[in-house]
Amino acid sequence: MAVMRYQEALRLAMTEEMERDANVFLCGEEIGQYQGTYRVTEGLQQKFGPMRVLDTPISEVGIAGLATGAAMVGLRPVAEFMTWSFALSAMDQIVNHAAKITYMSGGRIRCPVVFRGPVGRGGQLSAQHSMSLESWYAHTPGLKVVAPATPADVKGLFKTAVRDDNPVIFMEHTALYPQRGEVPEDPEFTIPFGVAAVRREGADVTVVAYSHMVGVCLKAADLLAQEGIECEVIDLRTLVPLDMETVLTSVRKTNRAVVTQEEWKNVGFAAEVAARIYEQAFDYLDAPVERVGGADVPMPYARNLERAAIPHESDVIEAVRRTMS
Amino acid sequence: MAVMRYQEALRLAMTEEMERDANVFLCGEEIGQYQGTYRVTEGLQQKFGPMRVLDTPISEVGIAGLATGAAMVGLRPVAEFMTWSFALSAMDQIVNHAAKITYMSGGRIRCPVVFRGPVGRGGQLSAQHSMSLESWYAHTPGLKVVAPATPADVKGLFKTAVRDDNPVIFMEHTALYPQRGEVPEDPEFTIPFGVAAVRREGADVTVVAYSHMVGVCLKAADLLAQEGIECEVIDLRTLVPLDMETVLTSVRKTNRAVVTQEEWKNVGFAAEVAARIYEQAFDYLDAPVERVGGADVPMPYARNLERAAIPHESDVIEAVRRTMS
Amino acid sequence: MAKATIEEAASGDIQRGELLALYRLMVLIRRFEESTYRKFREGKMGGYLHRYDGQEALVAGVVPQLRLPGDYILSTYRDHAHALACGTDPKAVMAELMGRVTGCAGGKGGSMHLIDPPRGFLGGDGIVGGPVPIATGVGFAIKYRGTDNVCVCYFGDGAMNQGGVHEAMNMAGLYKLPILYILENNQYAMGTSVLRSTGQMDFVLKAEAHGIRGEKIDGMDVLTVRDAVRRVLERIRQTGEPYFLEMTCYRFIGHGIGDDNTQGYKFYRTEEELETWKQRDPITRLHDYLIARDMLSEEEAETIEQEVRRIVQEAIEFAEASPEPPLDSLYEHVFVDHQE
Amino acid sequence: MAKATIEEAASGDIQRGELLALYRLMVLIRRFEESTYRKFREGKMGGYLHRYDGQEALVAGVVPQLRLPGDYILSTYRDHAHALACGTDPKAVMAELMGRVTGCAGGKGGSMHLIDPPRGFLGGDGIVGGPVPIATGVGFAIKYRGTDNVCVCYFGDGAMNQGGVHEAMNMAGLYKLPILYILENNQYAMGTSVLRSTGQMDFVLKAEAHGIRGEKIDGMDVLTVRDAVRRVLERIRQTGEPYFLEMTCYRFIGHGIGDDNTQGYKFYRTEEELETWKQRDPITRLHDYLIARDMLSEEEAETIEQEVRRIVQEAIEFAEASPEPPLDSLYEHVFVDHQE
Ligand SMILES: Cc1ncc(C[n+]2csc(CCOP(=O)(O)OP(=O)(O)O)c2C)c(N)n1
Ligand SMILES: Cc1ncc(C[n+]2csc(CCOP(=O)(O)OP(=O)(O)O)c2C)c(N)n1
Ligand SMILES: [Mg+2]
Ligand SMILES: [Mg+2]
Repeated sequence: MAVMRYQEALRLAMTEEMERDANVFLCGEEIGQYQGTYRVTEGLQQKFGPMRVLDTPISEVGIAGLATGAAMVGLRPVAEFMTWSFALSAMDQIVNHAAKITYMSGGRIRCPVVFRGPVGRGGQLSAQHSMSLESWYAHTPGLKVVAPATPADVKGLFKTAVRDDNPVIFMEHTALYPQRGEVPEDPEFTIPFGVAAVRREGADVTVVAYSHMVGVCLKAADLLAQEGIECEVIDLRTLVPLDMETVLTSVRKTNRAVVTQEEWKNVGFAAEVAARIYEQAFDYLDAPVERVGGADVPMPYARNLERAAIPHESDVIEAVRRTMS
Repeated sequence: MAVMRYQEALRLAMTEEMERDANVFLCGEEIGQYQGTYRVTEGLQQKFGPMRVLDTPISEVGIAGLATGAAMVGLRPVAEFMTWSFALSAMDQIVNHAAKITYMSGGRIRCPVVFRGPVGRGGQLSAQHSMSLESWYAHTPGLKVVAPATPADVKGLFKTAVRDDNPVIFMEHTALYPQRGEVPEDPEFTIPFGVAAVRREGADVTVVAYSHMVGVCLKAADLLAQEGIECEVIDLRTLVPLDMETVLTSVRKTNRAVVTQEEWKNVGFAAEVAARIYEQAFDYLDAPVERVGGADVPMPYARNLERAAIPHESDVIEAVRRTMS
Repeated sequence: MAKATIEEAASGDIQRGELLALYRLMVLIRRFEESTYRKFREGKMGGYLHRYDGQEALVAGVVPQLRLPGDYILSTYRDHAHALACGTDPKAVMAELMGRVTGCAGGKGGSMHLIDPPRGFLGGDGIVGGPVPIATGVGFAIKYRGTDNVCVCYFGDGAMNQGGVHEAMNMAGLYKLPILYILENNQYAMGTSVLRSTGQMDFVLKAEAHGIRGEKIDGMDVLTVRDAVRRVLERIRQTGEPYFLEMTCYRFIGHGIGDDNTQGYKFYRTEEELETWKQRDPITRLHDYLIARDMLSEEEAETIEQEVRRIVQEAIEFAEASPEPPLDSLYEHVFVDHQE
Repeated sequence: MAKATIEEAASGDIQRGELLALYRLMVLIRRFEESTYRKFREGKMGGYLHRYDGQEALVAGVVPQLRLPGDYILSTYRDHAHALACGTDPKAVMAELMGRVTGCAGGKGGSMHLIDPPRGFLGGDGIVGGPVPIATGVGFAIKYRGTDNVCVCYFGDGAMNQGGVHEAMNMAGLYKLPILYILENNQYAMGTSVLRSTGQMDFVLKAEAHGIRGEKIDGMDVLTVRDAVRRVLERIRQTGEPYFLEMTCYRFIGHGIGDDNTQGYKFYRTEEELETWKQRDPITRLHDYLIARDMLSEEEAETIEQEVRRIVQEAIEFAEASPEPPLDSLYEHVFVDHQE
């Protein structure tokens, strides 16, 4: 184990996978000579050269197409979107091509591509730079969707993503990049998809989260513990495949659930998790499942409005209290 | 009242609105000289000329941008996507521009644009041509989302869409185009957004639908009535704004609900409706809300597989029965 | 020579053999396409149906020049001809069009998504412009691996107006990727004449704007196509740089099943225009060329005709006798199970 | 003349007055930008901060030539200068950058989304290439209404690689829309030199490929820009056709706040290169030109400097004294309430 930042753990995972498999290459805007907008790929072009760390023009369709096409003929591309908000123009390549080619070809083509990048929410980036849209990707059959919350997870899940023979949507978070944690140094350390982690045990309420919301929920749980409410905080880690078993086991114990997400609440991923909890544990529920999500507004720039648009500890705390009342 | 096809009612609505307001114009691929891929715009270029019925190159980004930009300076564009599946490349213009400009400008710009087109599901169009993705649009703040199920509704709702000062996603359905129904001839006939219609009254189970699923659910309800189960079928008409009141009133009466959608089930719109029913009528529910949706697979071509991937009367019937058991 | 099959001819005289093979391939494509229309009308197929009648030279002049497997081909939804030219069994193509489990995509893809990876055919694509960004990745993979292979990417005149095509071509020009772009300029995108779809009609200039050399050639003449492509492929293999060929051609039938020859085209093209182009039918042209040079007799032509009709008929019988995919395969292939 | 304000000069000698106004505008932009950096570092602003230092001639030579309102302007996230040139109150610009309710977008837009519709400024845009498709619609609306107005659309060299830009330019070329495209070729897109982003460096050719005429001019010289733009605007108003101007320029500072002058640029450009371009500073150049022709004295220059600094200082004070938007406005403006 070594203590490192989320960002460094991700870079380490990239380095290890590129060393392990010569078919793995990275592409994206400013990832090479500039060393990455968020320094995730720092030093990698120097180490692996310009073909394996490919700087691209600002052409999201082209980037997604390049990665998808290369994957279709056996390379293992890792394409970066500078932030996930910029993937919107590439949606046709991601959804109509990468996600579908295996199915459309009756399994004759595999498409082992990783699309990765940060979610840039927070920091007053305003309306066009603050989306994650994981619910869109999770809605689309053929895409796996991963949203790691810790340095160890970002390493282990990234390695699994690279080794997976299917297209993977890999969402990081700028607010997590600087966070530190213990990370296994074993280059064979991977974390399987579809296995949620119980980050905190508790008997009173199940709190479900992923990505940045895991930390928010853990802080909320600490505060609630002071007033005697014990939350069980579950980190989904991967949205597709989704580990409902861990969630349901917890809900059958606590009889209450709060599902959280940072992105817009309406038709968001939390609605799916909530619906499944009801469908699969209806008789165990003592209260309606609460959803915590971002305000359904384009992200405003002003600091106070932005703060109000993003869910915080206090929102989780209130939701937990509602399930208890 | 006159009896006409859904397609004709839509064309009539277009004609009336273009006659009423010189700022209204249509743009899209093959809508003019070719008279529309599905003949929706038949005769309109002949009538209104090439500037008001603008044929475009196959440039979905350009079309969405043209419509959005023209709306920003006061015209009232109606942009057609030949099918909604092709809107994927235009996602950045729709979501990052049309949907957000009013908010980003602090209300200083309005963007009265209608994006319309058919959902092409059914008919073995296979994976890339069979999406509707209404859950994506409904997830996005700043877009209104409309999915009419009848000839009268397509007329009344389209006129409201054109007159609305906000961007509207208007989803038709190829399978509905030939369907006939009574349509008010009054050129001032409009249907307000956010008002669901109870298409069939019933005391046992509330069945929620929109677009093509309304007809499917009505047929299912007829069959169920033969065995003594009375469904109340609610046509949402608009997904944003969403008329939960009508749904809740019904659920409080029936204590059971089935929510349907044709598109992929996972993280689909039905999850949101189901979550809201639980949140707002938890104590009235005698059974978990059932969801009926499309199979979570890219649409297969083979006739038998396609049939299996789309929800039918039998799926609704089974879901209703599950809520009763 | 009267009863010589193409194979025999090929072994005796390579030049003549190759010519006869081209001829036979074009006839196969034409008869195959004609049969699909009948089968569609019989209700045996669904979806759209985009035929290649009139454009045969664009694949017959190209695909036999490739090294398959090794080189790669990407095409549009108008892809039956490409599959046949790559050597995909006509039975598997027909079965795919009928949505049968024996189809080249197991019945899941259909007409727009024919595919045959072992033969280098990476598939059709239902999205206009869609294959061009994909080709960038295929070209990149070739360069990454350092071979002298080529990726051939077909797309239509209408597709030239898709932004992704420009992003992709710019990247190919920048990175110098071994891609041969073939613009199937059949004058129309559905009902839209090129006259009404582009701000500027010289498509080669659009490639040059991204640093890609190109030229415009007569796509109604298979020998012109063949010669140009041989020269250009050689160049790409040597330099590793992309090249753009605009091939002028014409589709003899409507865009798809919703616009079949019976009526739809009347909105956008005239009977006279169609007839003028039919004078340049690539099959007739090669036929007359071969006859004039005594390389083909009418008898031999008839033999080829019969042979091809038999192949098409067998394909139909095979497809019709094949079962639909099992219902429990619905969820199969959403993901590949294997993981490294 | 020593104490003449620009306004006085303008009334006395139109030529000189205009020149002084250009000079003053460029100085205002430079001082304004410098102040935003300080305020950002003080924590008064958030997000990114894309400054225009060095590129002033691209707006000063253009915007005063427009008929506002009537004509329209669209720009990128590097948009402070465009707002100021349109005549948006510097107070409202600064307040927007600080996220205050008095900002030109009520504090909801921020640095990348300055806007001033009554003055024809349709806003900045955070998406690279984003404004170009929008401009097609604005140009179309002008044509639809039949006026001789023009839509000016700014975008960067990096944006030239966005597909939507090509779709939009092709449509403008096809429909002949009155759009003036201004390519702000400042040599870099973030850390990517144009040498590493395009398959072919002649950007004018990329416009011509879509049927749009264009030329490349020196964007470091405001008088060159002004003359070209006057001529081109005249042409657009008369013909209704689009035009493309590539303006060569250079940004003197980093791309944004994450790459400020202190360090980031070292990954992609040298001190020497920067210094060479600074020799061509458009402000110094006009200053020296005016001094050499006795149209400006050092005293007058200092007066302008003071005047501008006062304006910037007042803008800062105004913004800092303004409240944030009320919390209950969070859900306001998601939709416009009004309905026809
Ligand atoms: C992105 C997208 N937009 C629209 C369509 C509908 N469509 C299918 S084919 C076609 C015309 C394409 O014309 P062209 O590229 O010239 O190819 P051709 O059909 O002539 O071979 C259109 C508009 C589509 N499939 N994809
Ligand atoms: C679609 C999209 N991709 C990436 C970005 C991130 N980004 C912001 S500015 C920029 C560079 C743009 O360069 P250029 O167009 O030359 O304009 P300049 O910044 O030089 O004025 C990039 C990559 C973005 N905002 N939008
Ligand atoms: Mg064509
Ligand atoms: Mg630049």
